[in-house]
This record gives sequence, structure tokens and C-alpha cells, in this order.
Amino acid sequence: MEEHTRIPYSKYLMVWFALVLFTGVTIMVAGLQVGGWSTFAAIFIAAIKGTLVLFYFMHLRYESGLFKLALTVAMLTLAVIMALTFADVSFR
Amino acid sequence: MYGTSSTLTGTIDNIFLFFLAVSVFFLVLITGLMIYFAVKYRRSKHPEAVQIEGSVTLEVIWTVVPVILVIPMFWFGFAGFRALRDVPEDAMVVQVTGRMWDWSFRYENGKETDKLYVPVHQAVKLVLHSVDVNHSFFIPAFRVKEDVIPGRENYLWFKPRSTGSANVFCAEYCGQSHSYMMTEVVVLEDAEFRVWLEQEEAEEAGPGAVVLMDRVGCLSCHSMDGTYDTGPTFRGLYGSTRTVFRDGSRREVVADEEYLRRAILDPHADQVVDYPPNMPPPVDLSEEEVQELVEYIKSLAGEAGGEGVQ
Amino acid sequence: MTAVAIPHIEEHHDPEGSRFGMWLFLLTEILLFAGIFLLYAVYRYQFPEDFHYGATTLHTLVGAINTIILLTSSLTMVLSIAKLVRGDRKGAVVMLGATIALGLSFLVVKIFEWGDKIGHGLFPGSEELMEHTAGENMFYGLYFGMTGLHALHVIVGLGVLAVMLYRLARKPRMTVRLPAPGNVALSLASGDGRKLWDGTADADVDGVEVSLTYSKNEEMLDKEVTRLENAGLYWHLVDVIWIFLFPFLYLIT
Amino acid sequence: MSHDAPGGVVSYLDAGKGAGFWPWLKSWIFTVDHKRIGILYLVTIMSFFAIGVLLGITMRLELIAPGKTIIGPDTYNSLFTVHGVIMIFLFIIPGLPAIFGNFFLPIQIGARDVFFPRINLLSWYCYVVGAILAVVSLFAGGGAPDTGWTFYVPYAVRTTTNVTVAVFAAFVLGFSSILTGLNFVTTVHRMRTKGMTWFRMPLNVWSLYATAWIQLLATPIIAVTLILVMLERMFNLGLFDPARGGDPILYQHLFWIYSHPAVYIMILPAMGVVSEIIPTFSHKTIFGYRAIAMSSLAIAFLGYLVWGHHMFTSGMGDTSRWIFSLLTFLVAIPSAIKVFNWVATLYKGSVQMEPALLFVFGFIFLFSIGGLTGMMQSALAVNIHVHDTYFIVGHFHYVMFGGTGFGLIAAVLYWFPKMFGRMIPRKPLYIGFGFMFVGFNLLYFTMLILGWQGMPRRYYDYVPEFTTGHVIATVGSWILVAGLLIVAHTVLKAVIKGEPAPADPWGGTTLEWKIPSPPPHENFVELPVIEAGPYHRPGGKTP
Ligand code: HEA
Ligand code: HEA
Ligand code: HEC
Ligand code: CUA
Ligand SMILES: [Cu+2]
Repeated sequence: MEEHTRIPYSKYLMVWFALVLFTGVTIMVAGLQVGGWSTFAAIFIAAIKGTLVLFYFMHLRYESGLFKLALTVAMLTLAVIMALTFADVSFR
Repeated sequence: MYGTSSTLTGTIDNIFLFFLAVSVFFLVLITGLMIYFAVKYRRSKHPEAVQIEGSVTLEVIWTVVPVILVIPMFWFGFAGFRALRDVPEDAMVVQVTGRMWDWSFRYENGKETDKLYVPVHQAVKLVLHSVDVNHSFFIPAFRVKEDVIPGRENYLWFKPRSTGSANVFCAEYCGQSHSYMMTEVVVLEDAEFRVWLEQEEAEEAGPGAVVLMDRVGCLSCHSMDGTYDTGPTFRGLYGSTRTVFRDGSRREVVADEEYLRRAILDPHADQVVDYPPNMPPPVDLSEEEVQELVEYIKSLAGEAGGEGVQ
Repeated sequence: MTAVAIPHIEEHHDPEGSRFGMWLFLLTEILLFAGIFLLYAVYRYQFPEDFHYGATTLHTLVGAINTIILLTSSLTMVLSIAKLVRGDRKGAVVMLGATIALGLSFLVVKIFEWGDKIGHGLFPGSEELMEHTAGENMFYGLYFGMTGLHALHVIVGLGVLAVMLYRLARKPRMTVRLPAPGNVALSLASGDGRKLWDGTADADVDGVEVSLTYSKNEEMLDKEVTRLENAGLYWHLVDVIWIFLFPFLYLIT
Repeated sequence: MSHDAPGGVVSYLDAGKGAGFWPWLKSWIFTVDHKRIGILYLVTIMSFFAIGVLLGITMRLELIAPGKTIIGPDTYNSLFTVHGVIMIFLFIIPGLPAIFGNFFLPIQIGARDVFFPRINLLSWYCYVVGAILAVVSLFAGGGAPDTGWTFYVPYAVRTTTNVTVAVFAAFVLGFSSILTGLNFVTTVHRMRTKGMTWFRMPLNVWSLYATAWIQLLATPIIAVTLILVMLERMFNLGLFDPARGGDPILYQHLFWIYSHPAVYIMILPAMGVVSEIIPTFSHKTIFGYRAIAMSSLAIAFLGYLVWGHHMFTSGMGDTSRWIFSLLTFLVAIPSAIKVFNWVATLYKGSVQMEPALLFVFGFIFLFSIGGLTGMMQSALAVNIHVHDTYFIVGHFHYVMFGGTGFGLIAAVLYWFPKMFGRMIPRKPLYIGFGFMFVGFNLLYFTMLILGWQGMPRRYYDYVPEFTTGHVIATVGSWILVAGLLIVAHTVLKAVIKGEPAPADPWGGTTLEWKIPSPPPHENFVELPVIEAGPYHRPGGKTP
């Protein structure tokens, strides 16, 4: 089965541990009540966690550039939708 | 075609004509060349094609020229639009309410009508409200339109240039009688308008309740003569037995005074079978007015046994 | 005209290609949620205070537990694939079973959480909510809409995993029925013609049924791995979406 | 009748024949052959198209005079809704990609099938289920939906008609569209034959590839939007309910985030077809291959940035109105590039006016009118006046029907010999085109004028000023349909009675003309190896 990537179990465990850790961190940061930063921190941490899952659990790291490009295109689409909708909502 | 016009009618027509000219130019160019080539190089006359892969110069030209052309096109549209949105300071404000399916207008002095009367050469700002679904306030003669969205206050403005009258349409689909949701804008001389504004609604004849019903819009859905309409007719309603859904179950109730009151104040409490649940709750009806409506509906009783279930 | 059999489409096995297809599908799922995230962003922008308040009414602990459950299920999922890649079918089945169990517990927690809110009259269109502010109405509408849509994906994911579990756990088995009246002699030969076994059936039969159980060869297992990987990708995506839902609904204050 | 191709290869049409009715039927409805799936789509889509046309004609009949002519307002409102839903979701969005994309995309890149043949069949079943649901919504429960194809809230949440079912139908159809898109992207990436580099792909493939990306990236948004409408109706979610703080304009954003890119799902494949037909019938390589290929991607990308032009009067913020207007003007440029390149291809060609090319000429003319009126609508000042009037109705029939519709007919005429192994007689097609062209312009140009005069759309009844225009339009619709009937009759007759077609009746250069007509199962006996560009002809530069 040469086609399928083999990754040591230990790596998966480490990633899982990091995910749980970040979950704790994000709850703590939310508890700190740091105002506007808390939104930013929550999104930032969620993005790190999401990236970890995408890159390690979902093997994106080991896939060809095409996969990453496709994901980037989708993310860009999302950004465009948000930006242009807010061009309306925030200037009404 | 139009009985009157606004200060911006001409501006917008000119912008349109500019677009029309550009369009005709390109359409004729493209179609002309296409037909010319097809005839000139038809196979019987030109059996061997010359293989031409392309030309960078041409590609650049026909990319850059439209890009440049498009900028003034945008700009004209934008400039005209700014004029349509910048309301002059001295504009007279009229509150417009759209509901399924008619319009009503309220002036600064509290006067309410179902036709829009405005003085000539006076900027008018319309503030648009909806009590139910989306509508759109459209005066073709003035080239203005803005949607009327529940929960929002959109606006538009215009300044009539001559006296006369023109159609007002609802341009956003809003249900069964969308195409009948129209009225008129009447442009009067300034003095004439002022007299009109101070007048009591004398010209609207009929018993007070009928005027009231017309004003608050009941009559756009209910008839008084037994004909079928969006809502049940008022004729013979009082005292008859109605089949309604109450709290999701079907039951028979007698239309007494209490029932009528509830039907008006909380239209969805009793849902008459075979009618859509689209009766809007009343907008600022005073207690006396509700009583007046109920009394009037009572007075229409007994003339027929209700039109029954359609 | 004689019947002509349709030749079988040449099975091309291209794991990278099928993974790419799966990824494309996942992108559409991301954008599906993007639509509702867009609503969230706008309403949050319009009603920041109410969203703050709304978040405090949700139980952070319950949300955190569910987060850990899903994260762990992602781990077992990926371990299941890793085991299958190494040829350990049993280990893969165990891990997959664990993933499904964790997924189910996520749903159970979710049901209790919803039940609690509904018990307090906090659900879209409730009379209780009607008395609250517009922003709170939007918050709870989004809470139920987003977690509901997510739960739906969990359920679909569990379905897919269950199918995979069935495929992996069962012994592959093939049954053929052969009609043959009267006494029957059976013989079994291997693919290259070596005789393996001989026998006769008693007296009167109208046919025989032959069943084979076999273990999968390398190539078949390889295809199972591709399938399991794709199922796993879907499951992880459900996890990724929750990773964003959790802070958006429970934490951001 | 047999289509045995030379060398004893059996055509895809004949495989599985002769074993009785049920096996034959099964060999079709359970097929995973991309060509057969294309034919399945052809039959189903055309049937729904016929229904859509019938509804259109009924509307025109009603509108011939003010007041009630044949039907009441409720019926009329359902008619334009169902006409719109059928034409958009059941006809024009799946139309070209699902029929001709399925049939020719694998052949044109030298593949034996699409990457996921079974998913391909699944996508057809999604289409059928969606279509059945759409039909159910007409008759079940509260009556046919009456919201317009845009399902604007709050009306779509309030009305008692069958909106939920119709919306669910559109949702399922969206699935079908996503699956097709996913299949095409993967196929193009993984299954090009040896030597088929990106810039040796036929332009039709480029168009379908760009389309497939839009299908993937835009369709999920409409899916979630429709889910929300369903939740709103069933569980009173309240996210769009203004009484509870919801914002109906956000619904419009979500709807058009999909539905504007969707108009390019409709037109791009037709542009691909045009880019095939013009080189073939002028015996010439295409002018500006790369420019056309890249403009397809540019349209796909820019198409995502302009949805707000459908909402210029909605009460959207003034800032976003001008942003969207500016962006909309930009999206016209790649279309312009294509049109110029097509015309340039004819220059010094050897042009043979076959019916397919005639319809392409029709396409270019009508699409240009549609596109240019689109430009007028993107100008803010003009849009305010023409929005939601018959001007818009005129615009989109010009682009959708004059563009994609004529493109689709051209595709049928062009590829028919390949698909069915038969030729279509020319003469009736020329006559049919004449009728269609005249009828079309009478019908829809009049609508443009009516719209400018202020006739709002979705109107059951109208003020007497507009009567003349409506009469002309209705008469035009009869002429148009007469032309359509001539064309359809000719085509249908040719399925059975047409002369047998050679492998390459037109002198085409792309791969489908190098295999027998109709193609054998699995297309190629041996996969071809590509050494030149798709439109390369002797005398052209070496690739
Ligand atoms: C096939 C479908 C299709 C296509 C391709 C288009 C193409 C375009 N559309 Fe259209 N449109 C629709 C289908 C389509 N549209 C539909 C269905 C609606 C109504 C929906 C509803 O409300 O129900 C609509 C509505 C619509 C509106 C909203 C109107 C309103 O409701 O107020 C606008 C506004 O900007 C618009 C603009 C455009 C533009 C700028 C293009 C451009 O892409 C056109 C580009 C093409 C050209 C410009 C022509 C070719 C070029 C030349 C001839 C060269 C010369 C050109 C230049 C110098 C620039 N369209
Ligand atoms: C592809 C899309 C498409 C097509 C083809 C048509 C075709 C027709 N449309 Fe269309 N129409 C829409 C899409 C389309 N429509 C949409 C989206 C709306 C908006 C709905 C809404 O408001 O919600 C609309 C709305 C609409 C209205 C406005 C209703 C209103 O606002 O009140 C009217 C009014 O007359 C109308 C009329 C017609 C007529 C008479 C036809 C036809 O009947 C004309 C006759 C058709 C032909 C002659 C077909 C030509 C033949 C082919 C293309 C294929 C031939 C193939 C082979 C032979 C193999 N339509
Ligand atoms: C948009 C259309 C519409 C408007 C405007 C409207 N109604 Fe109705 N009305 C209905 C419909 C539909 C029903 C039947 C369904 C129901 O009970 O809600 C109804 C029911 C009623 C009933 C109960 C009738 C019966 O048969 O039992 C009364 C009384 C009534 N309306 C009074 C009024 C009054 C007074 C007004 C004006 C303030 C008004 N309506 C405005 C649509 C309307
Ligand atoms: Cu009100 Cu249409
Ligand atoms: Cu658009």
C-alpha cells in the first residue's frame, strides 16, 4: 500500500494533545474578558486548531499542491463573500 | 406616455441614451463584421482558410479599449445615482406605508390619503414603510424606485417639473394582487396643494367607517357586497357560524362582537379555513376606531348568510 | 440482432484522484456553512451585546466536553485508518467502533443541551423568546440553526462510518446458486487449475448453493483504505466545523 | 437498425440491445456510461423544457389584453414562478454541462469515461428526484408556489402555497449540479490522455472546467439559503423575520451570491460550444486560443464579485451599490474578449453556413443585445428605473434564451451526427431559424421597450397604455414557437430517418471527430496521444 501515507501514531497523539490544550486555552482567554481582543483570540485559536486537523488528521500536508490550491480558492471565496456583504452591512 | 416629469427624468434619459449609443455602435460593428466575413470568405469563394493563430496587439486593444470605455459608463451611472440619493435640505417629507396591496401617504400635518399629492417644483422625500412583505415604490415618470422592506426605512426623493398626474406601481412581487397595488401621484400648483393639504378629507364620500376601512386598507382584501376576494366578505359575516383554526385545531365559532374584535386586533388567532394567513395586524387603530369598524361590520349582517366556504 | 454484453468499464484505481474528488466535496460543505456563518457575522455585528449575553446563557462546560469528544473521535478515526494502512484490520475495526461511539455520545450531550434550552422556553418562535430583544432572537435562531445543521452532518457522518464498519468487520462472503437436477458431483479447483477438493451430494437435489468466505487481498484492502480515508475526511471536516462553532456560540463575549 | 462501426466495434447506443425490453431499459437507467447518461439528461431536460415553454406561452396569452383573459391572478403568479423555476433549475443550469458536457468532455480529453461514473449516475437520479418534487409542488397541498423563482422572504415564508416542496426540489437539483461539477473538475485534472496538456484542451473543455468550479463554489450557498427558508417555514427559525430583528435583505444577499454566479453557469458552456463550432465551420484554427481560455476563468472569478447588482433598489447601503456597479462593469470585459475573438476567427476563413453556424450567429447577435442591456442595468442611475420591469425580463431572455438557448440548439445540430450517427436535413432548419429569430426579437425587444416605459414585471394585469406592446410580444411568441416546432420536428425525425453520418461530417479537428459515429462503448479502442493544439490544421504553425 505505497499510495497511502504512513504517519507514526505518536504524531497523531501529539496533535490531539495540542488540540485539547488549545481548547483549554481558548476557554481561559474567553474567561479573561479582554474585550475586543477576545473575539480575535478565539478566531485565531480556532484557526490554528482547524489547520492542525486539516494538515495532520486530514493529511493535507502530505497532499500535492493542487489540494492546497483548491482549499485556498474556497477560502478566498469565503473571504470575498464576507467582505462584499460587509460592504453593505457596515455602511448602511 | 407620462403625465408629468421630474427634474431628474431628463438626466437619466440622457445617461440611458449614451449607453444606447455605445451599445448600438458595438452591436452594429460586431454583427456587421460577422456577416461581412461570412459572406466574403464563404467556402465557395474562399475554399482555403488562412490559419491565423491570434495577435497579441489585437488582444491588448480589445481588452484595454473596453476597460477604458467602461469607466465613464460607470461614472455616468454613478453621477446620476448620486443625484437620485442626495435629498435637498428643503424637501417635504411624506411617510409612505405599503401593505398588501395598497399604499397610504401621511403628510407632516397628519393628513392621510391613498393618492400622493405633491406641489410642483418642490422636492419631496418619501420615507417608505412596509407592514407585511417587500414592496417597491415605483414612479416611472420620475425614474425613481426604491424597495419597501418591513423593518427598514428606505427613502427616495424627486422634484416634479410640471403639474399633472402619473402612475405609481408596486414593483416588487408581493402576492396575489401585486399588479393591482397601484395609485397615482398628482402634482398640483403650490397654492392648490396648500389648500388641499388643509382640507378635511371631504372628497372621500361615504359613511365614516367606509372611509376608515379604505384608509387602513381593509378594503383591498375584504368586500362589502359578498364577492369573493383575498379575505372573507364582511357582508352577512356578523352572527354567522365560521369554521376556523384556533391553536391548530379546527372548530366552529359564531362571529359575535368579541370574535370580530379579535379578528381585527389579532388576525391570526382565528384562522378562517380556506383563506391564507396573510391579514396584517392593524396599524395604529385607536380603540374608538376598532369599535367603529366592528359596529359597521355588524350593520352588514343579515343581508346574506355569509358567502360560506369557497 | 444478438445480445451483446456491455463490457465492464475498466476500473481505474487512482486513490489520489478519489481523494481529490472528496476534497472538492468537502469544500462545498465548507461553503455551505459559510452561508450561515455569514448570517452569524452580520447579526453579531448588529447586535454585539445580545450575542454576548446569549453566549453566557450557554453552558461552556457542556460545549467544552463536546469539543473534547469530537476531537478525540477525530483521533480514533485517524488511528483507524493508520491501522488499516498497516494491515491491521481488527485494530481498524476497534478504532472505528470507538469513533462511532464518541460520535453518538456527542449527539446525546447535544440532545440534553437542546432539551434544556427548549425546557426553558428558549427556542425559535417561542412565546418566551418573543419577549426578549431582537438580538437574542437572532442568537437563538442561529444557535439552533447552526448546531442543528452541524448535528445533521454528524448523523450523516455516523451513517457513513457505520457502513465502513460493516464493510471492514464482515468476512467477505460470496454465494452462488447453481441449478442442477439429480445427483451432483462437486469439485473444487484453484484458479490455476490445481484440484483442491472433490465430493458428491446425496440423491435428489434441484441445485446447489456454494458459499465462499475469503480474506481480502492486497488490492481489495487498498480500495478499502481509500474508502475509509474518504469517510475519515468527512468526519474530520465535521470536527473542523465544530472547532469554529464552539467559540462562536459559547465563548465569544 | 444497427450502428456497427467499422472494425466490428459496437456503438454505445447498441450495446445491451436485443435482450428484451427490461434488460434494455435497465441497460439505460443503470448505466454508468457517460454518453448514455448524457442521453438520459437530454431526454429528461428537454421534456421539462417543453413544459416550461408551454407555461411561457400561457403567460403570454394571458397578457395579450388587460384584465382577465384566460386565467386568474393566483394561477398567473404560479405560472411565472414555475416557468422560472423549471427554466432555471431544470433546464438551463443542467442543460449544456449535463447533456453535452457529459457526452463530450471525456471524449474531448481522450478519456474513456468521467472520473466517478457512478456518482455521475447518482447525479442524474438527483435531477430526476428534484424534477419529480418540482412537479409534486404544483399539485400537492396548498397549490403551486407563487413567489417568483427568487423566493424572496418574507413573502416566501408567509404564503400558504407549496413553497417548501419547491424549495426542497431546488435543493436536490443543487446537489445534482454539485456532483456534476465535482466529477468534471476531477476528470479534467486526472484523466487527460497522454500529450493533452492544459493548453491543448478544446475550449469547450475549458468552459466546462470553469463552469464546474462555479458549480462547486456557488451552489452550496444556495443550498444553505434554501435550507434556511425551509427551516423558517417549518420551525419558525426567525432569522429573516423582520418582526424579530431578522433582515430580509440578507436573504437577498445569500440568494444572489449563488444566483449571479449561476448565470455564468448558464452561459459559459454555451460560449464553449460557440468556440468549437466557429473554427470547425470556417476550417480555421481559433483566433486567440489562450485569451478565450483565460477569459472563461476570468468570468468565473469576476462573476463572484457582482451579485449586488440585483439589489440596487433594495435599500442596500449606498457605498456597496457603487462598489457592485463598478465591479459589474468589469465582468463584461472577458465576455467582450470572447465575442471579438470569435468574430476575428471568421476573418480569412473558409466559411460554410451550416445550420449550426447560423444558430451561432444568432447567439452572437442576441447575446450581444442581452449583454449590452446588462451593461445598461449595471449603471446605477439606469438600474433604479428599469429594475423589476420588463426591461430586466427582456435582458435575461436575450442572454438566457438568445444566448444559452440558441447555443444549445447549435450544440444539438453540431453534435447530433456524432451522438446518433445520423444527419439532419438542412433546409427546414434554415426556415425554423428564420421564424425563431424574427419571433424572438418581436417578443423580447418589445419587452425591453415596455420595461423602459415602466411596465413592472410579475404583473398579472396592466394599465391600458401597455396594451400595444403586449400584443406585439404575444404575437412574437407564436412565431417563435412555430420556429421551435419546425426545428424540433426536424431534429426528432432525423433520430429515426436521418441519413447515416460519417465519422467526421464537418471536418472538425477535436477528438470526438476521430472516433466512429456514434462512438463505441468506452470511446477509444486505444487511447490517443496528442501532439498538437485542438484546432490545429495543416498550414497552421506547429504547436
Ligand atoms: C445567462 C444568463 C445571464 C448572463 C450571461 C448575464 C450577463 C450579464 N448580466 Fe444579467 N441577468 C440574468 C441572466 C444573465 N445575465 C438574469 C436571469 C437576471 C434577472 C434575475 C431576476 O431578477 O429574476 C439578470 C439580471 C441582471 C441585472 C439586475 C437587474 C435588476 O434586477 O435590476 C444586472 C445589473 O447589472 C445584470 C447585468 C448583467 C451584465 C453586466 C452581464 C454581463 O456578463 C454581460 C457581458 C456581455 C456583453 C457586454 C456583450 C458582449 C460584448 C460586446 C458586444 C462588446 C462590447 C462591450 C463592451 C464595450 C463592454 N443582469
Ligand atoms: C432559459 C430560460 C427561459 C426560457 C427559454 C424562457 C422562455 C420563455 N419565456 Fe421566460 N422567464 C425565465 C426564463 C426563461 N423563459 C425566467 C427565469 C423568468 C423569471 C420568472 C420570475 O419572475 O420568477 C421568466 C419570466 C418570463 C416572463 C415574465 C413574467 C412576469 O414577469 O410577469 C414572460 C412573459 O411573457 C416570459 C415569457 C417566456 C416565453 C413566451 C418563453 C418561451 O415559451 C418562448 C418559446 C420558446 C422557444 C421557442 C424555445 C426555443 C427552443 C429551444 C431553446 C430548444 C430547441 C431544441 C431542440 C429542437 C432540440 N418569461
Ligand atoms: C392582506 C389582506 C387583508 C387586509 C389588508 C385585511 N384583511 Fe381581514 N382578513 C384577511 C384574510 C385572508 C382573512 C381570513 C383569514 C384569517 O382569519 O386570518 C381575514 C379575516 C378577517 C376577519 C374575520 C372574517 C371571518 O370571515 O371570520 C375580519 C373581521 C377582518 N379580517 C377584518 C379586517 C379589518 C377590519 C381590516 C382592516 C383594518 C382587515 N381585515 C384588513 C385579509 C386581510
Ligand atoms: Cu406590493 Cu407588489
Ligand atoms: Cu447578475
